[in-house]
Amino acid sequence: MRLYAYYPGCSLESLAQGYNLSTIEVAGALGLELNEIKDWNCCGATAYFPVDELLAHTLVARNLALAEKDGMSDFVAPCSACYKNAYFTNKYLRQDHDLAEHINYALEADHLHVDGSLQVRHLIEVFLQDVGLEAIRRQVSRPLKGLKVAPYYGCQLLRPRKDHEDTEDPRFFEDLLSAIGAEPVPYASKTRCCGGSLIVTNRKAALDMVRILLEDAAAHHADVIATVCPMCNVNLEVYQSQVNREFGTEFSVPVMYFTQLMGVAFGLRQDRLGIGKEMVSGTPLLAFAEASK
Amino acid sequence: MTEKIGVYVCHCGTNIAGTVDVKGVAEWAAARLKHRGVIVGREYKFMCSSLGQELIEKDIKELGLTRVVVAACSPHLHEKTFRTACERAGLNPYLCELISIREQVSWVHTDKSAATEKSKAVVAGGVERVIYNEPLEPLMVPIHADTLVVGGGIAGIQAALEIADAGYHVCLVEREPSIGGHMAQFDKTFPTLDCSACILTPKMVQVGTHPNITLMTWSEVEKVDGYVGSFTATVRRKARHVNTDSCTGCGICWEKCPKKVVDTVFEVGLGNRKAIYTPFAQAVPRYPVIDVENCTYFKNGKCKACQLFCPTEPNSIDFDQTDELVEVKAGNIILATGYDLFDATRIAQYGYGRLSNVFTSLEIERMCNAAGPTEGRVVLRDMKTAPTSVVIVHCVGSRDENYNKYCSGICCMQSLKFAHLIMERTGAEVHNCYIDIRTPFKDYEEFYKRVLEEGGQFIRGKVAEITDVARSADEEGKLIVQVEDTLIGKQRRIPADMVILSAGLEPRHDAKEVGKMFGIACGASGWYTERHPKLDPVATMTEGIMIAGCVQGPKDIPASVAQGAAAAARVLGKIQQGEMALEPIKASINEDACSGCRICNGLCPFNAILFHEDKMVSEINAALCQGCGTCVAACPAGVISGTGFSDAQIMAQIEGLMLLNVGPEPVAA
Amino acid sequence: MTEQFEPTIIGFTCNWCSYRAADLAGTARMKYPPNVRLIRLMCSGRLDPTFVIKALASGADGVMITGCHPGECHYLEQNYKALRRYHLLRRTLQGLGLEPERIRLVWASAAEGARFASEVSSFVEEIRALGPLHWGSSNGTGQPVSATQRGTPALQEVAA
Amino acid sequence: MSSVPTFKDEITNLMYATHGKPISDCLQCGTCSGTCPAVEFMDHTPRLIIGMIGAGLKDEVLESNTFWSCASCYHCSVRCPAGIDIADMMYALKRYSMWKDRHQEGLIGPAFSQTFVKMIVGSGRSFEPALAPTYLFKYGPRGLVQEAQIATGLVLKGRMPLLPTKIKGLKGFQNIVRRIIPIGDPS
Repeated sequence: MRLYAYYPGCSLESLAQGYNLSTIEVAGALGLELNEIKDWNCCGATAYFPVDELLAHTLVARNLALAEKDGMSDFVAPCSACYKNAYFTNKYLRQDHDLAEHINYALEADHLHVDGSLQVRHLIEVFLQDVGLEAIRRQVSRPLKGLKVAPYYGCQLLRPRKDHEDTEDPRFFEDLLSAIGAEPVPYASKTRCCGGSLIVTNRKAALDMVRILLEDAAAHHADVIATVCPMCNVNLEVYQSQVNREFGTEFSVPVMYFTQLMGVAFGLRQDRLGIGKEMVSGTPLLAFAEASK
Repeated sequence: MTEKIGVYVCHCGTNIAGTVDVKGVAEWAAARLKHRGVIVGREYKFMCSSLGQELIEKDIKELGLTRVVVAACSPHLHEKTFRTACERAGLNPYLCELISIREQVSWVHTDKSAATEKSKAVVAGGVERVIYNEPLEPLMVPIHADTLVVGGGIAGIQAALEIADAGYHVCLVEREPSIGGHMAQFDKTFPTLDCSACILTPKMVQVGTHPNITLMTWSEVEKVDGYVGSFTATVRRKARHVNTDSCTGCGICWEKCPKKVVDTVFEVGLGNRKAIYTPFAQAVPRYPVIDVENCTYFKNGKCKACQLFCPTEPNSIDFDQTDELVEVKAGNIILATGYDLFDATRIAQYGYGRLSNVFTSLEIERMCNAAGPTEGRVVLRDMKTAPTSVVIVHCVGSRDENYNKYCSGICCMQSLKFAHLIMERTGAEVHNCYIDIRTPFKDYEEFYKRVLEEGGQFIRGKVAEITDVARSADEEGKLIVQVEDTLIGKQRRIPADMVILSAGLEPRHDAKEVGKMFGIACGASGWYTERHPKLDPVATMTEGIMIAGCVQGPKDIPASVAQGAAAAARVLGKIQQGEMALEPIKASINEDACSGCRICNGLCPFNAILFHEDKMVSEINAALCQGCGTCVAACPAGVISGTGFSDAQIMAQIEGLMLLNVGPEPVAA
Repeated sequence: MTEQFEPTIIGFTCNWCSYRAADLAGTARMKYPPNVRLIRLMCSGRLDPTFVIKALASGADGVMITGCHPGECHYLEQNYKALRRYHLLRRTLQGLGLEPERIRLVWASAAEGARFASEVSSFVEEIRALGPLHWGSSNGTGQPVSATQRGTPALQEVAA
Repeated sequence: MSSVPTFKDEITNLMYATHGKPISDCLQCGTCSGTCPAVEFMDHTPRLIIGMIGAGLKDEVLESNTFWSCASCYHCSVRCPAGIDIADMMYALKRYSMWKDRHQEGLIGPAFSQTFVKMIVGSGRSFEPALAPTYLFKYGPRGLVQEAQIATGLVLKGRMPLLPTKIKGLKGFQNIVRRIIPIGDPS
């Protein structure tokens, strides 16, 4: 049983509880032990960097340090923004001794130290790399036959480029969806930005960006959009009604976390996957999934 | 100290004297290095002038100098000058050292005294070193009169013809079934728009019929041994399954062959050929080849239609033919293996392979070609609808850190050519999206003007992405090209029926391995490295290996032809000499002391070190040795010596530079 | 405060790239400190590690090894051998109680006169900071002087 | 050689952590602008901003909303043919304008970021409601209503906590922060 330092991040405690619940359930079903980093702090998403780069890296580093202290070697985050922050702070800690020195000087104030020894990954990477499609397939008891799912990668999971991954037309999300019996719909906007934090700071822009995504997904007859990030989920789901108001559209596309879909396919209880908390109800399509099994 | 050393310090006008106390250095050398054998120290305004040289010659004759040190400019400038001067005076040229106190002292330092002190150290270094110089004789090697040309594109064809016409024998090796290269695929050639085939075919025919040219198509060089003057190449002649002695190239076999195959090479997937085929009508040679992967007979033992219908006597189809290896002897080799087209699928956001009406430049060339799959009609992927709006994307895979940093050079003109042809043939509206339009050569800019006048539209901006996701009615069912019009600073979404990716040129996928085989290196971008980027673009660092055409870097047709001819001229010069002198800067092994550990064997990139199993010692082939000295440095027994750069010389130079053997201050009279 | 320490540095150059880079720096009249004295080899691959030891033992305070960029070696790949020997040398120096920073490997193509000049300047400063290396000749014994004896700031810290 | 750093130098220096290419490598090709999903909402396209930085048009740049409209999706960064991390440059500009306290009137970004960081420093965790004041009132009455509706919706679904959470080791946490930015002594 492999151990992971689990960093849920703030939104999974509030806006994205569904993501948190389903993550824990599904990880459990796949035999991954996630132990939550004790007393972790907010990683700052995209809001620190405008203020102070060093502070941003340091606050991320605190979480890494806590994980390292617990003797962990793997760090996993379900939120793409948290993942991106953790990944790069961790990387720079190794690359840039100067930065590492500054950060550790600050961490000393709380008797912490960080070397950047962790392997930082996003939840979906862990599922694909450590569990693998085969093992995932074996867990599926209720394949989501005929369910048209639009895989939405978003930005931070892919960009900035971490290693050599395809930042334009990746396929791993599709593979995962096929593995649980769903039918991934091909649509060009899958890596296009949803507006992220602009939803607060530049509402008009963000809503327009969300609109374009919803349009593209709808145009390809997606029954549901699957996300890998709470930010994307909130923008696409919570603000769908506002998009409709703003542009006179009539979108009603359910948006779910990929872990929720996996959970359903694994035959786990929907309430334990946090399903039912959506603003755009996902129940009908799940009923459909039920029926079609 | 038996040596009699003369030290000559040059003023180079004020170039050196301006910063260095030249007189002081000369006197210092004469006085303080006397005990090292310096018997004369002179300074002169311009040592390289005839008077300066005579000064040295005179001293050699009258004072019987046995070593000469000249402190002046860089050896890359005047080493030869002074060495020849010594030679004229009867002193072996390699007993003269030119050391630089201009490029490396007076020009880079400002503090006069510091510069003077450094000059003294440099002179001392030269003196200590020259003591250990040995008289060397250049190595003469005979030049075999035959030439091997690898690659049958326009550059290789030109090179082969030049040499053959001059009366020397050439062996031309081509990987494909026919010569012609990329040029054979093109329709019109910029800027004159004359038909590619019309100007290329006659040259191809000449090659095919030339008495001095042995043509080996469907063949690849597998191994190269030897060195300048006497190379031996092993060529694999892949089985054609057609007997070229009896085959007349009548074409009945490929007419009758029932098996249609999508031609992914010559027709870049737009057209078909048969399982037995010649890539195109004007192919040279005319003999077809059987594509074993697709031939029905080779797959399930039945058919043999080609053999059945072959009219020749004896029958020319030979299913049992096998590859054969032939050895080719040559004095010189010209590499003209060309380029690969950038693989546009690598740029996912441009949608090539995903969006059906996105085409590559080569596909358009074939479409425009009257002999091509559409008889010259420019149409969409459905092979019938003509486009009404076309966008040409420049710099695809070029000038981009993510792909190739360099500019492919030809894409601008190629794109302008397409713009012209498409407007002419379809009347479609054509947009060019470019970063910079580069039309530097004869009549190129004029052609650009012409396309502008014909109504070609130009948007300065690199295309960000191509999508089929419409945002408005007029975008429905079209490809949308998203680009910033940087000149007006506005976003543009241009709806188009067809998008053409002007893909750049890349080094051949196997350039590195091939380079290794011929003993030449690739630069950072993968093109073969020429001996000098400006003054010697056809020779390589390996004597006897020339490069021509795109192997050296992206080029258009005129440039490739010119370089092909230049390489040929260089080779002819060598052949004419009959033999050539090699720099005697070589490594050699003292066989008596060699322990046969073979450490050096693996180090030599030129395979110049061979091991004698019988004597259990290694030996260096002087003609193959390029004199890098790596083996010298590596030999644990220290029995490999490098002439011109021996351990003794360098150790001595270090001591000199550190002023360890400077004599005492002479007591003033 | 007495006058600042002027280190002596021996530079090994490749005939095809870095030596030409040095020439180029000259023709372009770029300026760099006169502390470095160059030796021309045919290739950085010719660099016998004993040359470096010899230079340091003869009183040089630092050694600069220069060659063609990886992949651009005139002799195909010999500069990689130089690279390996460089790493080896650094370890050897450490073993001898010398700062490995006293040798520096620099890739400079024939076109990089500016790079050559700036590398020399920065190296001279680095060696100046390390202080003199009284090894071999100057203390007569030909033996390495112990770190504390040499008393470069860095090493004093270690000693303290 | 102590010359005053140009605006370009200042920004370049602020791009400290990205070990990327300097903005001086920019070809002005516009790939960034063509790629940017928010470009329609920017006063100047990203490419133009880079040009303006090069030209030293500090005031115009700081006055523009371009970098505050960047969603940091890094699409430009991965596509830039010159290898420049443009998104990071936008962050650098944000930092610069915060530092100089100069930005276009009526922007939410600056205040939002400030409050966000204050909030984190104060509790160690983010808490959406606490952020509301920084932007709510800029939305105007109509926006307010919509926002309220959404918020209630979330609360009803139990997705919006009513009380902020704090981390346990807050003191130590703040000691860490204190070593980087002045936030007053522990009270």
